[in-house]
Amino acid sequence: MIRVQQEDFDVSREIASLRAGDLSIGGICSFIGTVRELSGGAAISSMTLEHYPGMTERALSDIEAQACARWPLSGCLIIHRYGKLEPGDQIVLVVTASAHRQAAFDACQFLIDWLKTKAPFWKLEAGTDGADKHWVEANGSDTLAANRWDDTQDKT
Amino acid sequence: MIRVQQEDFDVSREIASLRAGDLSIGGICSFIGTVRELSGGAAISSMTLEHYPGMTERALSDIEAQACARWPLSGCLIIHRYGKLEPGDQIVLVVTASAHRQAAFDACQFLIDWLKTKAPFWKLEAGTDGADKHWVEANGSDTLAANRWDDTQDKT
Amino acid sequence: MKLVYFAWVREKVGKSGEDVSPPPTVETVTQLIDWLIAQGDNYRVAFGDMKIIRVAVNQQYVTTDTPVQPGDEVAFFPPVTGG
Amino acid sequence: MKLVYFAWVREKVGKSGEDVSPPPTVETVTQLIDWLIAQGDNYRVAFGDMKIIRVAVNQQYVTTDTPVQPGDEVAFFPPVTGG
Repeated sequence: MIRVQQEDFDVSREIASLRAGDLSIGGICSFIGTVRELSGGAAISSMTLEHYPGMTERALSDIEAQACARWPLSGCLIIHRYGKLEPGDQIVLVVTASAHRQAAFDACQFLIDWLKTKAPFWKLEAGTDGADKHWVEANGSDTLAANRWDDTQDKT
Repeated sequence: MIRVQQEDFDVSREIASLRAGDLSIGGICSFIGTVRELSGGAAISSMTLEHYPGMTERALSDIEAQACARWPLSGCLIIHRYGKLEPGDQIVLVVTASAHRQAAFDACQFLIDWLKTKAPFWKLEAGTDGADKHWVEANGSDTLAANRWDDTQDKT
Repeated sequence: MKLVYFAWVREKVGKSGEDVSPPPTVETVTQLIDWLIAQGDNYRVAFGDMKIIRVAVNQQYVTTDTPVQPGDEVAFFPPVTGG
Repeated sequence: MKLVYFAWVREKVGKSGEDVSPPPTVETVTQLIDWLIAQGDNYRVAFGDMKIIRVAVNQQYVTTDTPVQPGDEVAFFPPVTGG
């Protein structure tokens, strides 16, 4: 399940809805990405997330299907927010549920690594004086993290 | 922070309390272990978790300190329940928060692998007829999962 | 053909999207970019360094030798920074 | 010396713990187990397969050649199954 939204989310509620009484689940892994107050050493007052409506939903659905094909998941959820966010705000949620914890962990990491390098979102940060705005540059270490999933067909 | 308790927990509330306004956090990884209705192919009606009061708290505090020494964590929480649980119930929660997501993921997996093989808890399962009770046997794959952390001083 | 721009590509081009009708000789993404650059300095600035431009045709990532045709939605944007 | 038992070790011994005063010749965990086995069949059954018994002295995991002394808390239990 994927959602692209401006609204905040509640991880407990999302996990409860994802589990939905499925008693075969033994482990649920989740990752929440949050806005840090420092970016490259400079304080930020806010961040605005732009995305590509249409392609975002399509790309997120595709990667979710890939994760479900690669690991034995009972449930999978990706929520990515867009719009204006402030330090401390939640940006993204990935939840994976499985009978086996290693599958849940691996799929969750795979999805967040992918989101960082392929999901069509762009962050515009505003400095604390409000005037200085700049686009966040892509991070080489994120590309390396994503690439590790290309080498292995199965990490379970 | 560690807690050993009979009561259930709410992951959103625990994450909010762990973050406590720390704006250096960029990622929060959590793992929830739940009671499955099938154990080794047989349906269970309940599971009773026994533990070693005193040693449990000491061992959990020690491993939390190890995780904090090994990875740059802004926060770490382990909650392990004991007593009688039913299929679908939450057993254990591990939450790790860090500026960097890989540290959060690695520390979370390290802690759950450790809990599975070293925390002094024992599961007594009751079958669906209520009469057949048996102690869960330790799982060789859990030991392998835990051992991988001995080979590497640093997986970040 | 529908073009869409995101992030600083959008800012440099000066619009979020447009409908264009390039001549039939424009058959690939590279040829489309060359044709755009000839249309004005805003495009020249936006597409100045193709190493940091990503392209999607009909909402799928593509390389610059990919064919384009009337009716396609072609998107240009910087490396993504979500998650 | 305080002994504590958990899970099926507790069930086989028939109690969750006890205070014992073994003779001074009992200096290690192994010697303590041998002494217990001589005290009754319940201990013989509980400690029948030492490969599946874990030992903690004063709430720390130890090997069976570890010394024990009066005042220690010695725990015997099966491989753990938490998490």
